[in-house]
Amino acid sequence: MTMFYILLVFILTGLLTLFLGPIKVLRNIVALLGYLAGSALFIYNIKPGLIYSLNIRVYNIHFESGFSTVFFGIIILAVFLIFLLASFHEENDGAYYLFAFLTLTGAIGVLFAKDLISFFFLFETMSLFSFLMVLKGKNKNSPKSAFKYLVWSVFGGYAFLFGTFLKVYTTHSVMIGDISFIGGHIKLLILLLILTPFMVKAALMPFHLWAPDAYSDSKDAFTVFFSGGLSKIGIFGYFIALFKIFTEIASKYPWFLTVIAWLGGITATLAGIYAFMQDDAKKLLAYSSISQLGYVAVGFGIYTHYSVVAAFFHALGHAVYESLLFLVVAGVYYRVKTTDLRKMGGLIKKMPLSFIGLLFGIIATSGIPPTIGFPSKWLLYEAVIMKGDLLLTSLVFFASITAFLYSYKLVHSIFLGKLHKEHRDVKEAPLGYATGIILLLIPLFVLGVAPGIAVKHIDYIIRFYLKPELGYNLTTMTTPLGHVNFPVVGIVMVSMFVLSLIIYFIFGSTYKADQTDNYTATEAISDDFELHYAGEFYGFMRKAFGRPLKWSFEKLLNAFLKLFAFIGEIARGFYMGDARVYLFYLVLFFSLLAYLMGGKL
Amino acid sequence: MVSPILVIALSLFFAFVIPLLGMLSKKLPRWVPPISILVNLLILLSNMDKISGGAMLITTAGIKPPIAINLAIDRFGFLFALLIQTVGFLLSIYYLAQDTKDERFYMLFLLNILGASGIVMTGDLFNSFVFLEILEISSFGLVAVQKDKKSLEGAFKYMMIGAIGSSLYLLGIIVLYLSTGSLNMADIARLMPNIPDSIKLFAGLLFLIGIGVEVELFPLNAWAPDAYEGAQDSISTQLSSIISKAGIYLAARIFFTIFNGFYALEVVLYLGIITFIIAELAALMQKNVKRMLAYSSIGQMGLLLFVFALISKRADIFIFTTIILLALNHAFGKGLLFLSLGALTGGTREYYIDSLKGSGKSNVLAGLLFTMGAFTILGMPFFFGFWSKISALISIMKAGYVYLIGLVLLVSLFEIYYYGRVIVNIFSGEGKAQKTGFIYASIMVIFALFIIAFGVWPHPVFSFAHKAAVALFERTTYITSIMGGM
Amino acid sequence: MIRKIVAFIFAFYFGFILYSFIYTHFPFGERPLKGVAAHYVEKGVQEEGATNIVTSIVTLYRGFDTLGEVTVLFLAATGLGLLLAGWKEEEKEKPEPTLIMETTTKYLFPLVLLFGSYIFIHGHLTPGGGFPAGVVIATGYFMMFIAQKEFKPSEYLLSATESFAGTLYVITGLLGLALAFSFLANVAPLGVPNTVFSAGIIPIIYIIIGFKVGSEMTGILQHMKEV
Amino acid sequence: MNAGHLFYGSSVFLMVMGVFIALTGKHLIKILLGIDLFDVGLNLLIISFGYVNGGTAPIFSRYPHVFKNVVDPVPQALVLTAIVIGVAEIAMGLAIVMRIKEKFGTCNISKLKELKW
Repeated sequence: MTMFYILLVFILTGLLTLFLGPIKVLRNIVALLGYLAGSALFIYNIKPGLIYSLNIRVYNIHFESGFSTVFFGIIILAVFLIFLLASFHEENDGAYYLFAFLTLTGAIGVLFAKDLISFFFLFETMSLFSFLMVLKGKNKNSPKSAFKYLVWSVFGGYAFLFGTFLKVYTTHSVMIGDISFIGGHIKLLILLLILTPFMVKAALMPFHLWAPDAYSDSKDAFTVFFSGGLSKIGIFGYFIALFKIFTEIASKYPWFLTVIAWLGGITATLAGIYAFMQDDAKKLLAYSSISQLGYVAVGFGIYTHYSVVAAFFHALGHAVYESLLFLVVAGVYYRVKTTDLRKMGGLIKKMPLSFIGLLFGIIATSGIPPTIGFPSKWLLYEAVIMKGDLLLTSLVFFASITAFLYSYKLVHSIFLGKLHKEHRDVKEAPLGYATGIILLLIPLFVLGVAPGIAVKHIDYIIRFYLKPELGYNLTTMTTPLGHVNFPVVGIVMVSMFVLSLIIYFIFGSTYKADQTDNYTATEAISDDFELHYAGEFYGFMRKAFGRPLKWSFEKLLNAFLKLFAFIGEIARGFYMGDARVYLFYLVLFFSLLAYLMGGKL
Repeated sequence: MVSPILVIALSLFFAFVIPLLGMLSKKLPRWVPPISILVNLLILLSNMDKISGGAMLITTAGIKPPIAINLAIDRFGFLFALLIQTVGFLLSIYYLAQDTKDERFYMLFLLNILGASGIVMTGDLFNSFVFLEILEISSFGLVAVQKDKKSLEGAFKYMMIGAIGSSLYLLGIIVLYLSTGSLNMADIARLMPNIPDSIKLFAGLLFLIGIGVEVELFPLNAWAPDAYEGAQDSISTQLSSIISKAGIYLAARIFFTIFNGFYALEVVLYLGIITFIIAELAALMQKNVKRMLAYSSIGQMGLLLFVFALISKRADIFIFTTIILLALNHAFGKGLLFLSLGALTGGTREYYIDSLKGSGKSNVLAGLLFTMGAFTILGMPFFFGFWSKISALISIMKAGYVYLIGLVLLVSLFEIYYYGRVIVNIFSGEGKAQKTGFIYASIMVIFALFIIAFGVWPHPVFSFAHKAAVALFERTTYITSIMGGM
Repeated sequence: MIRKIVAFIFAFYFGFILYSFIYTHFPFGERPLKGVAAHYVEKGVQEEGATNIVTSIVTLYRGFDTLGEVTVLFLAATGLGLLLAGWKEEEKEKPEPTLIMETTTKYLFPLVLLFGSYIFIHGHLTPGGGFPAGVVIATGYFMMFIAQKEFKPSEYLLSATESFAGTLYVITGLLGLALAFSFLANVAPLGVPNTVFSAGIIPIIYIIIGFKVGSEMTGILQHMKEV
Repeated sequence: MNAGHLFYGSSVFLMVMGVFIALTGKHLIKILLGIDLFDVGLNLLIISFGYVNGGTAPIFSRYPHVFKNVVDPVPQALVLTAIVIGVAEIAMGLAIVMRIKEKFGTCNISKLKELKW
């Protein structure tokens, strides 16, 4: 029953904020209180193993909570808190919170669902209201991006529904349960169909087309939740599909897993390349988010105990640092009103906290200890190497390189280099953003040093399905390849950093200049001249990769769309005659049927 | 005891009285439809618990059927009557707020509602033809009432197909009369096993065409986009929410109760899915939003008919529950869409997608309501459409066409595409500021409330629909309750 | 041309199917009276008191249909009025009626009206009834429209007659509901068959219908004429 | 050639002609007349269905002396209704056509091309 109440609390909070109308402060407070009430209910009452069902005449809604529910629920709720903190400073209205809370309802509800129809209901709720959220977005392109997002997510949802019905038809059960025993290859079709919406949500290529636009064109605060929170539903779905629905996938269709792993690898790499070619901070982050989610798919594709642990942990890490990065960019946008990397620079002194947040965010993204990005990457590399697929291994490693590249571009373009004139009076991001940054920095380090806290929980989720191979305690992990102690690695890393800093201070020659100084050698240039290196950042890379990437999946899709449009035109032609033609259809219809009946008359 | 025949008798009385009232005052006639329909609703509701199990028999001329005409209201017909009167009531309130209209318009409107209620209440085949004609002729008038090029052309096309279609319907009735010697639906249904198959086939064909025109079945539906586009918005609402529903009732009554699913349903099965696919494809690239809605309406009706015809593959009450849910969803959803589209255009009758740009921003309420209507047609959660869509898919699965679900969902994806396109368009860019009148807005809000209330808590609707479906499903109960224990 | 040929082929195919069907299944004149028809013929006179069985079917057994039918006509009249309302008058040269026409119609008109009344009053005894009577009356008016230039019946009166007759019809039906618990029940005394004052409410209904149809058809003609 | 061929044949012929005219006519009024012809043919057909060999009209003018052999009265009653309905339909159609003539300036059906897109 609690599960139902939690959802109810969120829905009611949304409705209440809608009716509070024009009073912003009240709205914010109610939203926060409602959120706190709901999350308190969740954290104190939701234990694995709860069951609840509700009968509405023809359908029964079945809820169940498991370890995965708690794991993903806490991630999503935490990210939602960050979103709330940021949205206090956003332009918001009643509908904004209504949509946000209904999205949250859907996202949390999906975790509870035990039967596929409820799952679909809540999944669609989530898609629908996040679509409305994007539609309300911040710029002219938002409606278009929202449209793309809607079509893609409904495509996924319908595939899921088709899969559901195939499953119900073949197994006579609507519950989320095993389909491995079904004869024939229909089970693979069911799996594929059920997996589709999650691949869409987790933006696995080639289902990622909506993601960059939708991420970058939604409101900044919402992007935090969108990328950090909602994509986790995709990961949750991988877990549901590959472990709960098709338990024997590894023995029956190993190649299917390989395909997923490869898709993940390709996603990680290609999205990384796309990322460093972007000139818009949010687009860059969107691609970075997609790229990171690719790693998760790799983890699931390899399908060993520690690879899946890595995938889950990476999802957790993704939630932390991706939210952090988007939050920082949202704060910067709040102050400088742009996300165009070419129009920023040198904000380090104006917004030091944001800088620190972004810095550690990108450090985590690149997987450097002692942050949360390191344990998962480490495990994942080991898993890839153990699998012995050299090509995939090199792909994944290459993807990490792109992560360095775009991370650096981000931090350089926003915070380093020359300060723009119009940004002289910029202040630090306001309280909500700052609180969010600090709140996110805590797990970023804590889980980086002591990943055991989370790994223990992840292990509970999957140990039922996979043979435990990973040894761990609070701060260490043991794999077939070796043993790692995270605090030690972290200390080594930090001391290396300190060492190099000392060397730099002793031996480096520095010249102190104002942030707006035009530091040219001999030529005299006026102060207005922009010398910040941001416009053609990685221009050589663009030259190298740009042309092959021109051919895109999007074009193929457009061709398909044109085909349907053509068929539609033909169908429409039927309705373009005059009255006599319509009468002719009638007579023709009569004659045809009479002819078909033939001798029976 | 208030006899439900008063629903028809009093509506007629009120319609006849309108000219007399019009002589007294120009303001009076517009109050007649709301009052009349409200009275009808009260009469219907007072009979609600009297209708159980089989059909409620109401004789005319004091003589038992099949000798005289009788009304036969079972739960299925009652539900449709209630639906028709409810939508009619809302629309009559809407007309109350409209500016100076010829008083004769109200008569036409009232008679249109009357015709639809007559169809769903009558127990006599020829009587249903008379009511069908009342419905059709008043519809031609209502479609043409705008008196501009588009509406006249739409009305003419509708008239032409409708006239021939209903003539063939009459011929079908006569064929059944000649072979059974009766015009009473229950009596004919009782005598049906005695009729040779070849006559059944031919009569089925004639009925298929006659009803097919009303329910917008594939090759007979070409008039529909034109009539929908030509008519003014409230009349389009009426066409999709009331008139096609009466057609659905008639289809169920004739093809199931009378023909007992013989032959014609199998044709409907194929034609239904073809209608669905072709109409949705045609809507895909449609630039005129109103015409797009018309295609979508046809498509929904096609899906409904397809699901209905599944009964010939598997006898299951659930299938009938589903068609009731689909019909309710279509009635309220499409009604809301047409009305809110009218509000978005601000009465300019400019329906092109480009001219609607930004209208949802200047008229937020109408934009949101349009979105809600689209969502319920698309079957989004928290809207009634979700339940009806899922039920439709379950019905298809129960009948064993599980792979067709994929097809239906694929075609539904087209729906998402074209509705999404419109929604995105009305919320982007800047539009001219327009206002919607209070009454207009509240009518739309009531439509939307129905959709959301049914969507959030579908339990009562399910049980109501289920009972209605049972009433339709048990045709022997229907027959014996009319004809006595024969 | 091709269009015509195709249309010809399909129209004839339609006719062929229809004809072969009815000819095999319902051979002309060989169908015995059965079902309700047999009942009407055998019991009709006792039950309703009208010697014209068709009349008792039209007004009583299937009186509800007739009410609908009257409604359809009413609908057509109002719909026509609605569609043609606000027509821009064009000055057209209308042919001048000759003196013979003018004089004859003046004297013929009352006779036609009388004939019409005769038909609807004797509807339950002889062929005819309210509908033909109404059309006959309308013919009288039509004559006048053509022959008399200045003839113009009051639209007010026409409309009032129409509405009043309609409401009376419904009230007659409701009377049956009130007195015999059935709409349109024959509550008046049946009388002796084959006399004018017999058959209960049938003559009343036919008189109402006569007035109604007459005024409606006249109204339609007048609308058409004014255009 | 018996009476059946004559009655059925002529009424079906009228219906066929009606459909043919409605399918090929260019003028709107012509098309309406085609529809009317169809209706008339149908009504005749229905009347002919009611015929009983050697039957007389179902009017018992010499009551209580009752003829046993009368034609079926029901189709006649139905046709009465159908005729009136046909009239109403045609009247409505004519009104629409008159307005079309006013707005489009033509009665040629192939010029009615407002509703396409």
